[in-house]
Amino acid sequence: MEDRSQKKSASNVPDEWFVPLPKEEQRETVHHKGDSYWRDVMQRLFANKLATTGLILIFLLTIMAIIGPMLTEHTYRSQSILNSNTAPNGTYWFGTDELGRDVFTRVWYGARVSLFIGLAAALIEFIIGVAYGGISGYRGGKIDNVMMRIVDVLYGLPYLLVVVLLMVVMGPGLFTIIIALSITGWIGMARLVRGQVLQLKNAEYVLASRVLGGSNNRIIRKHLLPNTSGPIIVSMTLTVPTAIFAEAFLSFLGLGVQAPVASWGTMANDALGVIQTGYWWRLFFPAFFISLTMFAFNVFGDGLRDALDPKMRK
Amino acid sequence: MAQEKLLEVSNLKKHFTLDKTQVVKAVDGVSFDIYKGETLGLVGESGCGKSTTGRTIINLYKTSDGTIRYKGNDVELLRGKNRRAFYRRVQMIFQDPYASLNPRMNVAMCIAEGMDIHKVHSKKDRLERVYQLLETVGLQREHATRYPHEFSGGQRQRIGIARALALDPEFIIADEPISALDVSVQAQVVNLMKDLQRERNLTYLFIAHDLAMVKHISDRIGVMYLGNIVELTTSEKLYSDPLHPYTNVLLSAIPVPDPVVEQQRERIIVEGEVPSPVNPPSGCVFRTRCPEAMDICATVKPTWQEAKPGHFVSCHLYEGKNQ
Amino acid sequence: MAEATTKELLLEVDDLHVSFPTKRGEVQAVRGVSFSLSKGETLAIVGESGCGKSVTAQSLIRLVSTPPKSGSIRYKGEELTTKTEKQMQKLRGLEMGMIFQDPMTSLNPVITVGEQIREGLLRHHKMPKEEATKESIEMLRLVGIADPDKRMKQYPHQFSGGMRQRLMIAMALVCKPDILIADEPTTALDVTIQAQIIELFQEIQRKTGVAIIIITHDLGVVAQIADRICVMYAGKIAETGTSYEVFKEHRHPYTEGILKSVPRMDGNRDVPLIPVPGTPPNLMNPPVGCPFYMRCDYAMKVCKEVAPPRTDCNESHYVHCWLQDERAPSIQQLHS
Amino acid sequence: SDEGSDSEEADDETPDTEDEATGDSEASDNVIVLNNESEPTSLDPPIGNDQYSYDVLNNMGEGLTRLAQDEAVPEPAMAEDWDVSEDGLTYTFNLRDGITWSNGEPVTAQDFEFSWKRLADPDTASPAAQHSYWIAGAEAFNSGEGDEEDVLVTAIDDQTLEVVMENPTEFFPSITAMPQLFPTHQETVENDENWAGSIDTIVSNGPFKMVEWDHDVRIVLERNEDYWDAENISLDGVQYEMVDDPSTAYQLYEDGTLDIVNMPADMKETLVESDEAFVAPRAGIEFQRFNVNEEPFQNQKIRQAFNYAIDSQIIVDRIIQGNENIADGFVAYGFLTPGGDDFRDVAESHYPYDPETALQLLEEGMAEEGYDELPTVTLSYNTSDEHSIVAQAIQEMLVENLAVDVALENSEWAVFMEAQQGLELQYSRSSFLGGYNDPINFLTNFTTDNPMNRTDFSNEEFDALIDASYEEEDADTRFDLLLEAEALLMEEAPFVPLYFYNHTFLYKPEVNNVVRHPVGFVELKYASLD
Amino acid sequence: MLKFIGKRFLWMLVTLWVIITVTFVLMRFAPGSPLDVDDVGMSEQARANMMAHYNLDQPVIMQYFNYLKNAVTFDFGPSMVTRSREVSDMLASGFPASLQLGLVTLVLAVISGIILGVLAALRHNKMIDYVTMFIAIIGISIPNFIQAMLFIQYISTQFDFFPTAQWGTWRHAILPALALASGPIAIIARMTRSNMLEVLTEDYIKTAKAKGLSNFQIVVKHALRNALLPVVTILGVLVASIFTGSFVVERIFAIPGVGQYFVESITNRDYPMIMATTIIYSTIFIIMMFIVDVVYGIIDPRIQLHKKEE
Ligand SMILES: Nc1ncnc2c1ncn2[C@@H]1O[C@H](COP(=O)(O)OP(=O)(O)OP(=O)(O)O)[C@@H](O)[C@H]1O
Ligand SMILES: Nc1ncnc2c1ncn2[C@@H]1O[C@H](COP(=O)(O)OP(=O)(O)OP(=O)(O)O)[C@@H](O)[C@H]1O
Ligand SMILES: [Mg+2]
Ligand SMILES: [Mg+2]
Repeated sequence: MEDRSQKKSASNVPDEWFVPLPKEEQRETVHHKGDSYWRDVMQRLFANKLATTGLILIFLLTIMAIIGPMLTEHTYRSQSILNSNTAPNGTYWFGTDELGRDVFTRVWYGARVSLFIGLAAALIEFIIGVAYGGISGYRGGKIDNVMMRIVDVLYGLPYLLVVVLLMVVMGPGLFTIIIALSITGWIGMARLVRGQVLQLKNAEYVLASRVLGGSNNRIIRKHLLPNTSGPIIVSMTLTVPTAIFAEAFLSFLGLGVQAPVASWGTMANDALGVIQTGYWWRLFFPAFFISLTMFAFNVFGDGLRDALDPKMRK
Repeated sequence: MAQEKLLEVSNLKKHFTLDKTQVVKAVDGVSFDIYKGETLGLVGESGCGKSTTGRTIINLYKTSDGTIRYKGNDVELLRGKNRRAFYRRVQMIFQDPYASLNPRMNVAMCIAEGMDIHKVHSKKDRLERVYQLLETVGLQREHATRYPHEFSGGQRQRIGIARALALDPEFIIADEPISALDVSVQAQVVNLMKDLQRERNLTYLFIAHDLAMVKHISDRIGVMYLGNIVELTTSEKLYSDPLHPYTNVLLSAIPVPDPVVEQQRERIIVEGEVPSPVNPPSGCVFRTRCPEAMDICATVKPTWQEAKPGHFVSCHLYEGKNQ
Repeated sequence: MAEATTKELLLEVDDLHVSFPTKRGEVQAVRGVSFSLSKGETLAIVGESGCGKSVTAQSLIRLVSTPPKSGSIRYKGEELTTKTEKQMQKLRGLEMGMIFQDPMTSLNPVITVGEQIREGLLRHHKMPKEEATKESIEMLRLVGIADPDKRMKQYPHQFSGGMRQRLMIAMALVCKPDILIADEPTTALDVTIQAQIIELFQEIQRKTGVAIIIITHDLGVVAQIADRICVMYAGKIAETGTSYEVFKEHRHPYTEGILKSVPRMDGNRDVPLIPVPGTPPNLMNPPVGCPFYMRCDYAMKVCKEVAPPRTDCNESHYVHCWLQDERAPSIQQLHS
Repeated sequence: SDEGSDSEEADDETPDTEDEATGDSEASDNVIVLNNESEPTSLDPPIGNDQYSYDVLNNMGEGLTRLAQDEAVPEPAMAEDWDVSEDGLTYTFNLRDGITWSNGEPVTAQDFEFSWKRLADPDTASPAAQHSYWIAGAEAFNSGEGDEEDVLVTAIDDQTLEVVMENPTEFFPSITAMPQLFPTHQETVENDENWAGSIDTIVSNGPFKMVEWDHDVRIVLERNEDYWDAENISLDGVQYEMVDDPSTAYQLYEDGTLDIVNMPADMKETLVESDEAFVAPRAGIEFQRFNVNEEPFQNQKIRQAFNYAIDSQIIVDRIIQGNENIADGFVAYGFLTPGGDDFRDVAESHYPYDPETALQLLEEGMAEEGYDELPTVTLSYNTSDEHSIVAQAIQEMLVENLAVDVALENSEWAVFMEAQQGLELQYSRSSFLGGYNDPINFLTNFTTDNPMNRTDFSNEEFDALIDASYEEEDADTRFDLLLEAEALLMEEAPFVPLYFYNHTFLYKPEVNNVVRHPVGFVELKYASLD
Repeated sequence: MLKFIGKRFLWMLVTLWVIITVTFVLMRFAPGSPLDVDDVGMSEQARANMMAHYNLDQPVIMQYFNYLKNAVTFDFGPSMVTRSREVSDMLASGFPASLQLGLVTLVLAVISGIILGVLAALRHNKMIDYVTMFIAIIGISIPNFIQAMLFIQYISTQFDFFPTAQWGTWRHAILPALALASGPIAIIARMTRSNMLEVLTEDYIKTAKAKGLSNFQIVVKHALRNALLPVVTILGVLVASIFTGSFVVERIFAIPGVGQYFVESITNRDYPMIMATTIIYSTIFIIMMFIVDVVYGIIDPRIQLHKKEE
């Protein structure tokens, strides 16, 4: 098509155009500001609707955790035992629990604990796990062996016992929970990263960086980890809900936040009986918000994964 | 050429173990020196160990035997600051351009990596320098924000070249730096390399297959075969007066960019299978395919000798002839 | 060579356009490429690096991530652009073999090379495993890999660059395709092995009548093997003709440019090579006129404004260049 | 060691028979299926010492006496009758004729002598050893100070057992109904220390004998035809399932697998009223301990204030929901005075819910101690849903009624226990389950050195009353002493009693006469199925 | 390779020794004692007798050597809680159930996890991708014990096919395995998806396509293997926990597995049992880690842990 139209136009071109072109007109210069890699990633991330939704959800959940408990006249601990187990209604938007406390207020109060724990756990997993696994995998050989055996020991120890002792030494509280989660929480990530690094460390681009004089640290940070971001992100997004439940489990050992302070995990655990009694709202709301959080982190994580992968077209 | 020796490679061996019984003798005892400011070309059959030699020199592989000295220092013993300095001064262009680019870094990051590592340019200059390098190798500024997978083979190779040039090294190991480039760009790059050499007294180890190009760029050329250097001399002598039978084979196989000539062309066709580096032939490694093989070739490994002044060869045909 | 054109047409590519959408705009990698290929013929595509050769080649078997924007590809009279993925799978490998440019990343790092070579046979020819293995070993031997039976069990990272390239060749040849698309199949090979491979191509061509599309920068190789040559520049075809015509009677300044940049064996080392000056245009935003005008010694105003039409020199040779217009100032013949 | 290998083989076989067993149990209609919740700790009488063991053992074995079907009074069992000496110190039991072990050998007085001495033997390391201390010389033997020969239980002949008491222990016949004091077959025990761990070695003498033991799954007993009273047993057998989770057990009850099940806590609200509910007092109490030497609970008025401020009724009604009696004293319901009245009904009622009195007492107490503000109070409990909710409810009551905001602190059982035993807890939840059929069982808990005290409470007057009660031969006087002791204890208030336990079960309508007394363990001898 | 295995074996022993030593220390420092299983009024004397019976009155160092000796001979004596049964018997009789349940769970988790993950990656950002994510979210954000209870309440009561609880036929295994597997399925699916997405953009996938391979072949042979490494890593950890049983799910379904011992031994401070379960768990775990390392080399020949770096 084009060819033919050009053929036609060939006869239409003015004759005076058949003169040599002055040299300087030949160069056309385009200037382009090189943008940074991260701006790139951000652009790709925000172009992804679902990921943005995730981010907004995380934001909203955080906001609600802050202001949610103030939206009702109930406090997280005020009881009205005669109104126990009432279904959601005008005064109790999410119903009440067995002590007649307002589930709505407690859910948002619990969000503070649970979101904090979830995020903190993911962060710890990221910081310790990634660094440990990265070093172990990249250094390889003896260092890897020793580092991995240390991990084996940590994993082999009876966790419950460790936690009980921790509880005795430190006493209950958020900080203790974080420590308890940190003892083994990062190990999965460390192993994951190590595996990936073992696979990638002999890639040509890693060698290329070595030839440029790149330190081990740099190679791990700039070459190996970005190419492991997929598993890292997935693992972190899965950590958030896991940590939320781990907190509930630790509360069982007396480590967690103390009643009557709620967390999503403990609320869900306390409400197990409702499967039989039918007071569904007591289980449903905490479970729903855990799922929602998980959803938000997952779609956000997926979007981030895609954004970090330049080969992902869209 | 009584110049400062920049690199001394002596009796370098690099063996890869496959399993208990099999060892690939990728490089099996090569020795050569590279002088400051010269270009040493390395040619040879595919798989004969050229890349391995280059990679071992730059310490990507541990040597199995032998030593490599750069400015008199054993490369393998470099640590800390010296090591960093070494990698600032010595660069490598990788044979596989795509695999050697991190898929998650854009071109600007790839090229600027060396500068970041050695902190040689400020943030602002850095980008300017990247643009400059891109244009030097015939790419465009706009390419700076693209990712490796968005380029053609030749473009990737040029990114690799730009990366190696970024640090103003004094010695570059170029492993087939121009094979994927079109002839015009090849010419540009080779001219650039030569200009740089002239201006900054750069030294190259130039591994390539395009013998015309190798000849054009190299001062001296080494011919490798199955882990050994079989001949080493200046490029003129190699082409005008090749000694080793393998060199002859090689030269006769060069295709000519002229269909008419190619129609009537005669080549020395080497017979026989390519031997494997796992169990190389006894004696002279080339003897299984050598048109002039003698009995002695099967039993005795030829020595590395200066058959004519400045012309080294390892072949029984010239054994003892230089006296 | 002339009879090649009269032979049965295998492949017709007409006005192929391929672009890649990127953040900053569309990279128009292929912008209207047309050519045809007959049985038993060898077509060489040469051109500036980045001009769209690989994209064109990969589009033929629909392996580019973005489908062609327009144009048609007809194989044995059937339109390929509208075929389903299933139908294409039957074609790929069996009828159209492809050798990719980058051998390291194109080989699966975790599968033995033997398996990678023989799986095409297993898929298309449904032969027993031992037989496929035997044939693969034979193929490896043909491409000059020593110890092929042992090498079969090794992994790509244990091969040298050139050997990997030969693995790719073996992989493409083993199913005996009707069309072989070879994207720079010999760049990493030394001249002896290269000669051997070209010999192999020609022999297979003699035996099976395979049509070959070879993309290469080595004009020596082109001279050796090509029946016809396409010179591409910036996503378009600059000149097409028989091997003789392109080498000896080329009409396009770019063709002349690349021929001039080749170093000569007998050349003086101190005389610099003569590359085509300047850089190719930005394909994101290609010039409306002739893409080469910026670097052309003979550029005219018209070159900048209007894309040059196709000029047929004879039935096998055509050029896209305004110099062919009778209004153009007659310049010295390009080739001596 | 031969026997050891036998038992291993038997273990290997169990999985094969599993399916058949399931089929069998469903086929036979005259077998009652109940939930034992968990694998018995041990079916060796002196070792087991918990409900999981003794609920089974009680029906497999038999002591000299057995609690009667209607009331928790001892009836002759292995013993046909017994005599008590004038001073109430010497008991002579006459064994029945023809009583046998499940291995066919006769049950003899020597077996009892052996078993009881074994209970007291420090090498046995029985956690229940104190139940032998009634016997003269047993405590000394148990503590390593005395000898076995000095334990005054003697088999006069095969059928006559003479026991000399440390004190006149008028309720000793009902003690002998306890599984801890069941006889064991001497030879079997001596042969294999772990004889009670496997069906191959276990030997019993009760109404039912074991036919299947699939560890952690079920125990199946069948009627022991050789039992002296076999003709009065209506069931063909008993099957104990081990389903730990209460709601799963409930589902199994619903689908007909189980005939008897504990009411799941969450569902008591509705189930308690159902036709299938079995609700009866159980000798146990839920209460809270103060550490009486830790501020602010060194002050009696403050302790009393807490007692008044807590509304146990609402806890029972809204949380526990098993129709429990609120605790207005420490001794639970179910203990009869010599007059046949319930001890609880005779005793004073203490601390009705009275926020005003509570507040007043608190202020007085604080004034006494010179507090402007009450030192922080932490209520500790071992983790469980129920404890947590009760604690939270009480927390709010204290805020509301006393304006005291106690902190809550939960911990895992073992940690909690050690802290409580170590008197580290200021204010903690607690419970007590009666073991034998006398109020003294409850009241001794607060004598000065009793390990169950755990409040640091020590009151000479109280200790003296308890001691006097031990030595008192006259039943009526003894009960007066006990009543007085309880009143004193309650006045001192080292704890807050909350409520007395109930048995809360569901029985399928066809289940009859499954007996559960306030003390003791489930009794199936009289049970039948329609 | 043999040398590698030998060396790893020695390391395993060292690791085990460290684990049991630290466990011993932890055990002795943790408050509470095995003798307080229940709040029965035990006399001081009875308590002292029990301490003596279990040698708990000996010097700690003696106890430690005793303990090491038991560990080496795998003879732990009777449990301190279930006092008439040997620890080894208890574990041996519980293991088959846990093993069976574990196997079913594992197979279920691996197969469905990988399939879901692959499908999601192939249909990136399409319906099935979202469905997979939904399944994963449910699997992870509803803990397995809640799932187990829901299954009992709403599935086994509705369908006679599924027994309410307890153990025996293969039908007994389905619901508990499902409850146990849903978490791992989620993890595996998400991990597989993420890696598949990456691998599918690689050049060698293009090569495979150029050979005319079917989508199935491409996915299974070329893509999956490259994507599987992280999944294998995770599996290593999962297997150990799956085979040693899940306490809660076993409890809810009244399955006579070993899961209870792993948890209750600790809450009961049942020292011999803690030791035995720790040894079993860490042995399985260590072996799994070893297997994972070996599998790395099989999946990706470039990873050669048994060879010196080159
Ligand atoms: N995925 C992509 N995204 C954006 N641009 C691309 C992509 N792939 C290729 N290109 C661009 O398309 C153009 C043509 O690429 P192609 O690979 O066909 O070049 P080529 O002719 O094969 O060059 P060479 O000889 O260097 O291999 C190049 O300019 C390249 O930058
Ligand atoms: N990691 C490795 N493991 C085992 N063998 C290897 C490895 N790397 C290279 N080899 C073998 O070593 C020999 C030399 O390889 P090398 O890459 O040095 O060849 P080359 O001269 O660069 O060839 P080309 O020109 O084809 O790139 C080849 O036989 C190759 O198979
Ligand atoms: Mg090479
Ligand atoms: Mg290309």
